[in-house]
Amino acid sequence: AELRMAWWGGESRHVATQKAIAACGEKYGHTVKGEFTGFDGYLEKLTTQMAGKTEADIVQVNWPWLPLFSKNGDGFADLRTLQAIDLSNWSEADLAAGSMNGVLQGLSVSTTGRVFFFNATTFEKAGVPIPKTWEEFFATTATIKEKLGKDYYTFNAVKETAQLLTTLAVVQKTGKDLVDPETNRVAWTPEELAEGISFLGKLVETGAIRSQKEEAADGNVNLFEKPSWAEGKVAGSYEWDSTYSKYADPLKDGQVLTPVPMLKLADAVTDGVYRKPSMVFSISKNSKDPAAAAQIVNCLLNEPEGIDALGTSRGLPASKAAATRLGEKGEPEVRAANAIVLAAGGPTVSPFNEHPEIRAAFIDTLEEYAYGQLDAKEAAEQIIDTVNDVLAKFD
Amino acid sequence: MTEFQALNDRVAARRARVRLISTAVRYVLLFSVGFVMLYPLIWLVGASFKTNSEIFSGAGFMPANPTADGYVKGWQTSTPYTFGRFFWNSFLIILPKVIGTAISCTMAAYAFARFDFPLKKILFGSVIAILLLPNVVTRIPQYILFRDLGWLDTFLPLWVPSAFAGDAFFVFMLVQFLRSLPADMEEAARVDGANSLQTLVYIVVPMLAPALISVCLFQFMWTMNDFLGPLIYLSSVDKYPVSLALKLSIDTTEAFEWNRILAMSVLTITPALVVFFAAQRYFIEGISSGGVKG
Amino acid sequence: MKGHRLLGLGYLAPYIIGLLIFTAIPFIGSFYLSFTSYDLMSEPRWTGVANYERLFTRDRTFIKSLNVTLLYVFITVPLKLAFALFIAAILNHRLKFIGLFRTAFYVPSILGGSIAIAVLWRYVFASQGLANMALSTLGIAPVDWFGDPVNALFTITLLRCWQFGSAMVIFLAALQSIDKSLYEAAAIDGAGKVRTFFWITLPLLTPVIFFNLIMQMVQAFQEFNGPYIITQGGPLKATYLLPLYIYDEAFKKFNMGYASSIAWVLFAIITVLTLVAFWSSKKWVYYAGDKRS
Amino acid sequence: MAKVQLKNLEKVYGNAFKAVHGINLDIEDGEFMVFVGPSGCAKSTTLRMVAGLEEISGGEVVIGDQRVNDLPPGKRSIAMVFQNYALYPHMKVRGNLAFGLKIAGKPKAEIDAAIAHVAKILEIEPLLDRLPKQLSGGQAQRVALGRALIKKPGVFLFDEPLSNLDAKLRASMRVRITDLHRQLKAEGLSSTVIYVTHDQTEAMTMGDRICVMQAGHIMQVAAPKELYNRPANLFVAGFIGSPEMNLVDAELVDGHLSIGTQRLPLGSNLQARLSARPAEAVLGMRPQHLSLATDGPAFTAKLTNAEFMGHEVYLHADLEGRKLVSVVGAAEFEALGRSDLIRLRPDPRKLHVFDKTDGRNVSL
Amino acid sequence: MAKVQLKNLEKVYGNAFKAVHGINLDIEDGEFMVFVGPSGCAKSTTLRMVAGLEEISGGEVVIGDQRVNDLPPGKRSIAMVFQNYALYPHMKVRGNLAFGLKIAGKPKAEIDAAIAHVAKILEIEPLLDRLPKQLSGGQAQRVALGRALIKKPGVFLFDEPLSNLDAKLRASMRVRITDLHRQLKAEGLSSTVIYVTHDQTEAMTMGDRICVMQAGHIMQVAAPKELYNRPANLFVAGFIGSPEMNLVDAELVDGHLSIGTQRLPLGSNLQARLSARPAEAVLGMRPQHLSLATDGPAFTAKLTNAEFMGHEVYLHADLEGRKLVSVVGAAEFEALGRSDLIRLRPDPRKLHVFDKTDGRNVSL
Ligand SMILES: Nc1ncnc2c1ncn2[C@@H]1O[C@H](COP(=O)(O)OP(=O)(O)OP(=O)(O)O)[C@@H](O)[C@H]1O
Ligand SMILES: Nc1ncnc2c1ncn2[C@@H]1O[C@H](COP(=O)(O)OP(=O)(O)OP(=O)(O)O)[C@@H](O)[C@H]1O
Ligand SMILES: [Mg+2]
Ligand SMILES: [Mg+2]
Repeated sequence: AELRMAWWGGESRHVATQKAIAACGEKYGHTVKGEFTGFDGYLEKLTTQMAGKTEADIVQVNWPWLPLFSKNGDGFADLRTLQAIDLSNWSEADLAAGSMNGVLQGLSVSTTGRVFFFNATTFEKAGVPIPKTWEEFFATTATIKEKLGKDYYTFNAVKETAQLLTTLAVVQKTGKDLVDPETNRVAWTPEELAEGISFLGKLVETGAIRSQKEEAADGNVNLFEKPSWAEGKVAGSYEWDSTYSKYADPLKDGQVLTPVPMLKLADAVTDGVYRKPSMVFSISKNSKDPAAAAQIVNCLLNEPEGIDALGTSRGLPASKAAATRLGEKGEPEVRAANAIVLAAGGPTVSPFNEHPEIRAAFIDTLEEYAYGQLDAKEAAEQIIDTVNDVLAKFD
Repeated sequence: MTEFQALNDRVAARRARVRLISTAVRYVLLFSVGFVMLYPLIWLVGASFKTNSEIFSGAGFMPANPTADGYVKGWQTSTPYTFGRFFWNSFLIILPKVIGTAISCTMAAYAFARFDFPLKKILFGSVIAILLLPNVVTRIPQYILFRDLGWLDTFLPLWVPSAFAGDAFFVFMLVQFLRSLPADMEEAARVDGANSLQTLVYIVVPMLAPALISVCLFQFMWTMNDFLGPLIYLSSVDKYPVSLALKLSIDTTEAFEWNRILAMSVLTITPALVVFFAAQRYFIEGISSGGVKG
Repeated sequence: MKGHRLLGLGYLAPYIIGLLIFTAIPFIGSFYLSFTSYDLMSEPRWTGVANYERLFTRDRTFIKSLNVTLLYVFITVPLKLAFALFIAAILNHRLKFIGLFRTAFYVPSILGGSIAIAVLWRYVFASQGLANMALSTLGIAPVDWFGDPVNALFTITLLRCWQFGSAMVIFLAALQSIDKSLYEAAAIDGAGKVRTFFWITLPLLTPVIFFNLIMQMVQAFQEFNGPYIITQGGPLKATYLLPLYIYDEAFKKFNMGYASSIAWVLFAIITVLTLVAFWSSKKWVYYAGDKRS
Repeated sequence: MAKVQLKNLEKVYGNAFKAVHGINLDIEDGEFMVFVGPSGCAKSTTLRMVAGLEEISGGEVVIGDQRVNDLPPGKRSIAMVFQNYALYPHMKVRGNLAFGLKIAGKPKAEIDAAIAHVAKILEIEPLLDRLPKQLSGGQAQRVALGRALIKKPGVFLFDEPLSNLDAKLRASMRVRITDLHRQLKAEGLSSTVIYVTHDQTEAMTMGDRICVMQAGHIMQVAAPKELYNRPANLFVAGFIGSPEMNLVDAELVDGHLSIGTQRLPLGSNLQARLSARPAEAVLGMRPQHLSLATDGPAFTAKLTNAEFMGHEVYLHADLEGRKLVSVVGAAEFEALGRSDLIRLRPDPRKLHVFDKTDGRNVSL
Repeated sequence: MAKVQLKNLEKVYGNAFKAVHGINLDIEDGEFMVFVGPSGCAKSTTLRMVAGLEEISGGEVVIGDQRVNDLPPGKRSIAMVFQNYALYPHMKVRGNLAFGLKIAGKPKAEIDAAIAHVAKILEIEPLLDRLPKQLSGGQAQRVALGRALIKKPGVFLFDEPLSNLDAKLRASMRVRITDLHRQLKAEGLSSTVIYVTHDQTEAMTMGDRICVMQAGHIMQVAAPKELYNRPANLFVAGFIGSPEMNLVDAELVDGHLSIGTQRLPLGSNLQARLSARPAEAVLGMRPQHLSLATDGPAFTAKLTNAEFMGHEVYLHADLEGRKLVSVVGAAEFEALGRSDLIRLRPDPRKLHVFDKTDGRNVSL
């Protein structure tokens, strides 16, 4: 059959994926045409295509978009009905994460999560060890600022990183994800959230991170583009495990970036890891030949031809078959970071954490908090109200 | 007499000095504004020869270790095609679009400026209305329209509307320009036996040339830069124009190589700049006279 | 001469066909959508004026965004026009390299959309960027260009003013077409440079000022790229212009119906302001008036 | 045969303004007809209806034997020369000349021959490869003339072709055009001309006949001499002749002429010549017919201004509030000496009397 | 006192083009001085140096007793009327008149009074609330005049103020301006006028004195009559007078005048009048002094064209390839009957002889 597959990505992913679809296409006698672009505009294009029912047969979907495209589990083909896919390669958790309303809508390609990266060189220079708990962290921060200078920061948190840090703090305290799957409402009390927000505030007060305003003043430049990061003056961040190289590469003069397990609060009940499928493959419900598409998807994720060609271009694969086959391939630090993510504990993360409106509610409110327009309590209430409103639409 | 001469000389000298100062002030101002205007372009070209880490080390434009890496790698692209292919696609989109725009907008402008017909006011009103409407919202209905026409993944949606004088701005501009031209030559042509079409082709179009050139230039540059249109309507990579190809390697969640992007940006704007510099005289004449007659 | 009327329609045929098919249908379509709830995935659901009601009664973001937009337009347009006029006035002297300058000043308008420009722009206005470096050499304290909500909008405005080329070119052409003898008459009447500018030049430029005003206003109301690329609407939504809001609603939040209603409100505002401008122009625009043969 | 006939020709503009009020005029083949009249009297409108550039609202235009109301301009066998030349700015002179023939699909050789011929007649050979903007006014005018000539039309239409030229050039182009017309006629070519101008000198010197128009009406059609000597009405009398005819309220009683309080016996019996006896009369005297009287009866007037014209002097005088102009020889004026008062005597044989109510000349 | 003196006045344009070559001219207080000359002869440049609109490259301009080289135009006590009126198009007539006074900071009452006064003189009261575009040419010209008058300047400068008007209006404005000048003078106001025109009729009729210029040099400065009757050189002779003086190569031998192969005895001894004996002579005969001869000796020429001017006829004739123009009375021409050949006799007392090499009039 003639199939189309759409994805976003960078250079290496494009090359790998084209190879993979060629190989899998040949294997099953299908021709698969790749439609790919950068991340910018991909959502808009997919949205338009979904509205026009003209999306590709196989679509790479960002996991948080699932509720947008398939609120009731009917946006894409039901993958469980497609024989060709060997679902045994995924854990129940992965399958659950790819389901909407109980219908399997997307197959997790890889699992990703946030980990802490610290610039070991900077810590060494200040003669302090890399912290393991938040308490140590604050102490270390004080030492570094004292020894190396006020313009040294130990951490970085802007935009969604700020949201996820707040989330981390709350989850560690409460052991609950933002959304209660039972009620489909915010699981946290305003007080709990307020405490998380205050934690963020404390990071600023102690000089661990730069204030939101200072970040904005620099034009909200990406961390890896900042000269201060490259020079080690920002010594740590909380990032996706798969992005290790992006942050490690710009570092100058042989500085070393190390992935570190979750820092924990003294009274933490869990690691609070934010772990999720990084992206999923879905099959269009408008596909003329879903069976053929399923064959290709299975080939890409579970069969040697696909696995070999794709390699780690989408992170370390979630499929067991692929994980086994790839073995120790891939950068060791990325593997280490991924291992940390997989090992850490925490509640199941709901895709609503990254729902655009919910994310906007967090970022906007945290910004107001950072600019001193709200106190932590008010901010917490505002976030919870807004989030609940959004969630209500999905009842 | 000599006293005379001396006086004259003194006065002339003072006047020359004042003039010199005033001129100097003007030039300093103009040069500094000009520098600010052009700096981005200079920076862009300079940065495209920098290494990735150097790009972010400051706003200077001189590369410390010049490298053409960005160009070499960028040209290869991550696809089976080189950048040349994408230029060719851009060309395939731009050529019919520019030609279609020029022809259809000229016809529309000719009708509005030189003929009387029923509903003229309303139709001209529609030109203005299109000008005012934010285009974000018509995108989805338009997409569905083209889907129903079966034009997705072809170049048609990109240039057919333009070929039907869909770019209200150009129609408006040409109408303004044409209104400022006397109709005598056209009457002379009619007396010479030319019908209205011949008059349009042989007389009006040549006189409209400056405005038409700027229309073509604008259309050229806008189309070259247009990203959303091709993104939405084209799915096959082998049909991508350069604007889209430029974004191929930009995945904001993964690392990306800036110098390659900047290098390709330079290549992307080069045609527009070349065309602009080549035709700037007509271009400026065109837009200015199109605008003067409010 | 009869049939002339139909001939005109004949030449307009492509436009009319295009208008009916490619413009009118989506136009009406979006108007319809503005009365529906439409998430793109399921069929639009008719909700009457609910969208509009929500806009004007409950949507704080809309009000904020509307305010920002109006502020932006009312700052950008005069500033850009004034700057364009200022440069045009300087160029309007027998100087060498006029063509060169004119061309150089136009270049930003061409570069416009390039992402590289956005990147550079961030560097220029970063807290330790070029702009602040330049200010500090002049002994002026550094400015928080992006971090401060008020400044951020202004910085976006600067970006737009930087693209003053086409307005300037139009001004320049108009300036050059002013009859020199009017200046001479004023000189003989004893008017100095300043008074000549304000009493003679400026009134004579009102038609192009008006033209530029309308054009720039329409453009400013539809500004998207600047805030989208550089500030993403922040900080504190200080640069969250309506088109950005519409875009977010439509393609990030999938509220196409709601987005349509905002767009139509924006359309209405632009139209009303344009009409007001036209109406008021009778009072302040001096029309040369065609000397009919 | 290129007679032109206007029959009850009317023009109503879109704004319901009636510019031409049913004109009737026959122009003979080969005739040089001049339309003259003040600005806005619809000369151009009429001409443009003949050309086919303006829709005809009523009546008809006949060229040769054909009713042309519905023919496009290109089919009417006419050529037109415009006031501002209307040369195609993007074509060389050669291209301008060739355009009409090219449109008509003439072979290249024929076109070239025609261009060579016309260029020779008009002495524009050296200009053939220039663009219009590289031409002086007079040259451009000749090229415009060439563009008309080359088509060998039945009728030439001119709309104030000389009014953009300066006085000297105008005088020489005037002669050139009439010469050309004579030459065409001599060659037996169709050469009817309709020539629009607001300059009475051009009208007088160029036209075989002159059609004087006012506000969309024809006031008089006649040969120049006739117009000058026997103007049919006040309007024509005032319009034709330079300086303008003196027109004053006057009384004619018992062989005497009274202006204001002054009374003058007329040698001839002017009254006898009158075809009617108007309740109020306006007296017309051409400045040339109002001479300085050294002796005998005369009007006494105050000299207000004397314009020295070389051979002649224009005397501006004030006769009890009425302004009069008299043209006298320079020598004669010289002889007068410095004086504030002058004595003026009209030539009774050259006086015109008009009925003030309808303007009709009752002394023809 | 508003004498104007130009002393060694020079103008070199930026492109090193020398437009004015050291002019010396004294203009008396109250004098009406006309600058006349062909296009490009630097009339405007000179005037504009007086006005202060053009930088003075050398020499000086004195107005009254003050050297004004370095004064801005507004301070020179001058007013100027421009060819295209240069009315401020965005101001009503009233505003146009008031502008200069407002700039000078005059109180409103005074300005209003001045406007009323000037408007009355120029009969523009009903126009005060119109915009310039609502004015006809003549009205606009009067407003421009008013704008100059209202300032009560020492010197009025006019740069071809009438050349945009049609013939009739020009004639009447001509008179109006000279009347106005006389009136100002009578009121004892400063009223020196420098008036630039390229129209010799205007120059002749308006000027107290005329300064004929060519290519940045003064050719002759004299009263109109002097200029007409005794042109100092070929240039002035050809420029002044309408129609132009006939200038032909001729030989004067033994009291006989030869043109081409024809030879004519002169009654008077023209030769005796000559101040020099040029190697090559150019003969000048005004058309008015070349009359139709019914009998006696005369030149025979071919009549090529006759322009009927009402009272007179301009005869264009060809004398062995030389074009001659003669002005004759209409009646005289009538009497001639249809004929191709005419006999022309110059008036020997009015003949001018020029030295072809330097153009000097040797017959003065
Ligand atoms: N397109 C038009 N619409 C309405 N009225 C018009 C139009 N064209 C001309 N007129 C009017 O018709 C009348 C005659 O105009 P026309 O141009 O024929 O005059 P004209 O005799 O040629 O004058 P001029 O000597 O100024 O050229 C004028 O009153 C004019 O205002
Ligand atoms: N700004 C200038 N730069 C260079 N040359 C000039 C300039 N202005 C005028 N000239 C030249 O100086 C000479 C005199 O010009 P000017 O305008 O004084 O002539 P004019 O006698 O007024 O002619 P016209 O009758 O056409 O108005 C001309 O040869 C003209 O080309
Ligand atoms: Mg006309
Ligand atoms: Mg001049």
